[in-house]
Amino acid sequence: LPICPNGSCQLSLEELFDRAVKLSHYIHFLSSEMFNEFDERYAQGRGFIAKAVNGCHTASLTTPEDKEQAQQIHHEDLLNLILGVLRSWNDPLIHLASEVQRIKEAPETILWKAVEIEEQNKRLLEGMEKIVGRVHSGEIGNDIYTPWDGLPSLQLADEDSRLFAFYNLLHCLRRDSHKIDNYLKVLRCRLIHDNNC
Amino acid sequence: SPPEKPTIVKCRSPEKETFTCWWKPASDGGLPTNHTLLYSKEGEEKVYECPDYKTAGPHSCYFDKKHTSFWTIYNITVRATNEMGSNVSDPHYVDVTYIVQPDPPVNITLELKKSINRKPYLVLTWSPPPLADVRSGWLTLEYELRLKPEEGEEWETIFVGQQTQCKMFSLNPGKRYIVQIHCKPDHHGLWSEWSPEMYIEIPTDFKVKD
Amino acid sequence: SPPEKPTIVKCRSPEKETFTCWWKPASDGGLPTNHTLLYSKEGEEKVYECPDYKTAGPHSCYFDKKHTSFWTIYNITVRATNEMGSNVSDPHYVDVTYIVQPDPPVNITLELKKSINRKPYLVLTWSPPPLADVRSGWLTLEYELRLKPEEGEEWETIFVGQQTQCKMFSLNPGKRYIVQIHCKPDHHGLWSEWSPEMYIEIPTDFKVKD
Repeated sequence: LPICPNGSCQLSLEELFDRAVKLSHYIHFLSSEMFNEFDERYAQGRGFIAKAVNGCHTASLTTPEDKEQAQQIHHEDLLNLILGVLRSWNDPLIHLASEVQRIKEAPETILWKAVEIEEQNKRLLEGMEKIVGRVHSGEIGNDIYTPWDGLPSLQLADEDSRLFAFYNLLHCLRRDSHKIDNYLKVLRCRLIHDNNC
Repeated sequence: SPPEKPTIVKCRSPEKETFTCWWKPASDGGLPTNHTLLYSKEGEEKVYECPDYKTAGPHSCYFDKKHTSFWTIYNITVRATNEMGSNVSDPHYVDVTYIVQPDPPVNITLELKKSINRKPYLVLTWSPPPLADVRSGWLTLEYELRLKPEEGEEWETIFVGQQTQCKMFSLNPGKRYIVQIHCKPDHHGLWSEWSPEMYIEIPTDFKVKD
Repeated sequence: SPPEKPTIVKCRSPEKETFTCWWKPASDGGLPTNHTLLYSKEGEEKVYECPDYKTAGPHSCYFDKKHTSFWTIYNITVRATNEMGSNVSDPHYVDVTYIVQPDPPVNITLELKKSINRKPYLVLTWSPPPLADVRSGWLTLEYELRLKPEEGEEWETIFVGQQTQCKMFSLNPGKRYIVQIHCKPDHHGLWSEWSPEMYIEIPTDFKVKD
């Protein structure tokens, strides 16, 4: 049960990390399924993968790309990076949830996932701000953020271009949500389990 | 006289997204008494009032998604007030993750089969409650089943982890069994109610559908 | 004649830190032919050559940690060249995140125990494959086990998530079972091979070590 020393209750850092990891795992699970469903239904044979190279709006954020980098980066910097990536997805997820409704015969499962991911992403952001507040010695860095200007491309008249814009956004969401999930699992093992998960 | 202090009975969340608390009024001192549910969140001074007294019926407060956070612990009290004064309940601490109580499993099937050595065994299958199924991976459920001969006293309970099927071998031919299943979130949370009772009769000598 | 264009067969990473690609040469036009693997990485114009043709055997290219990046798309081609000319394979797009196939779990133990109601159950424990660094959290593995009566046809498969132990209840006394386990990274990647077969006999009435 929650720890309530002399009436002031507080969730432990371990508890906060366990919930954050469970949520990041779930968000990536949904993002992955949504990408696969879209890919199977709308992208077969269109060669989108070759064009999707280097198309993510968060590409400018230097994030760890292998185990060594993920282990060497200071945990406060990695936490700020996670916050930055999450914030950078707030805006596109709001529009994704509404624009997906306009895709021809968009299956209910894609629509539902877009809304669910948007909600859970906000929830994970709330949790990460709480974790950073606990872990951070200094002020919470609000500066890491990359703007998204992809809305017009989701509304293009030409179907192929519009579908590619969706494909690219879902491809990037799958990639970034996987990064966040992986980094949180590394941080949990480092900060909570002394690298002995 | 002022009303006696009410008691917060319980708080429950069906799916880790919303939750509801119920309280029990005490004696109202013979005067019209109204109740106010107040709460604060860990690490915040601000005190909020119940967002919705209606949805979950009398003496209840319903917290919708917007008002439900599972990153914090709620400190909840209920104040009873009449013209002579008021009285406040003891504080009730709520961590949403610990009060998740799912609905029972559904689509339960029982099928009698015969193993190669002709002994009968029972195959049970079931599905997670609809709400949890939609959120697989977010709400991971564990299951426990219980069965007993109809006229028997003692239930035999078997924990089956996250599986949604189970084989029961040691059954007595000629007996009629009652079977029920319930579920609970892994780690924290509470067991659901038991599913409705289901009956299966183990024939004394039965033919397997080939 | 110039060689026909080779085909990139597959790329695999055993522990989400390095990876290897294999290709299949096509007809060499009757002349000595050599192969060059070239790759470029997402966001870079530069084209690199395979860093190590040796470590993983013939017709292969091994990318060590220094040359392996995640969440980035490699565009890989193989060129076959003889004195008459050369031919290039179709491009093979790879993100190492999605091609991790671990080795099977190790140190599998099977132990028979008796529950309170005298029913036998089996406790299985295992360890992650040695190559896989699960301690740092960089790689998270999920496990699935299967078992069947020795003379039975149908495997019963049970997904156990990230646990490294499992209790099996529904076992048929007097039966000899075959048990195997395999693993996969969470989310993406491929199931490992199954672990070697292990056998366990469920005695008809057995005494538990008190």
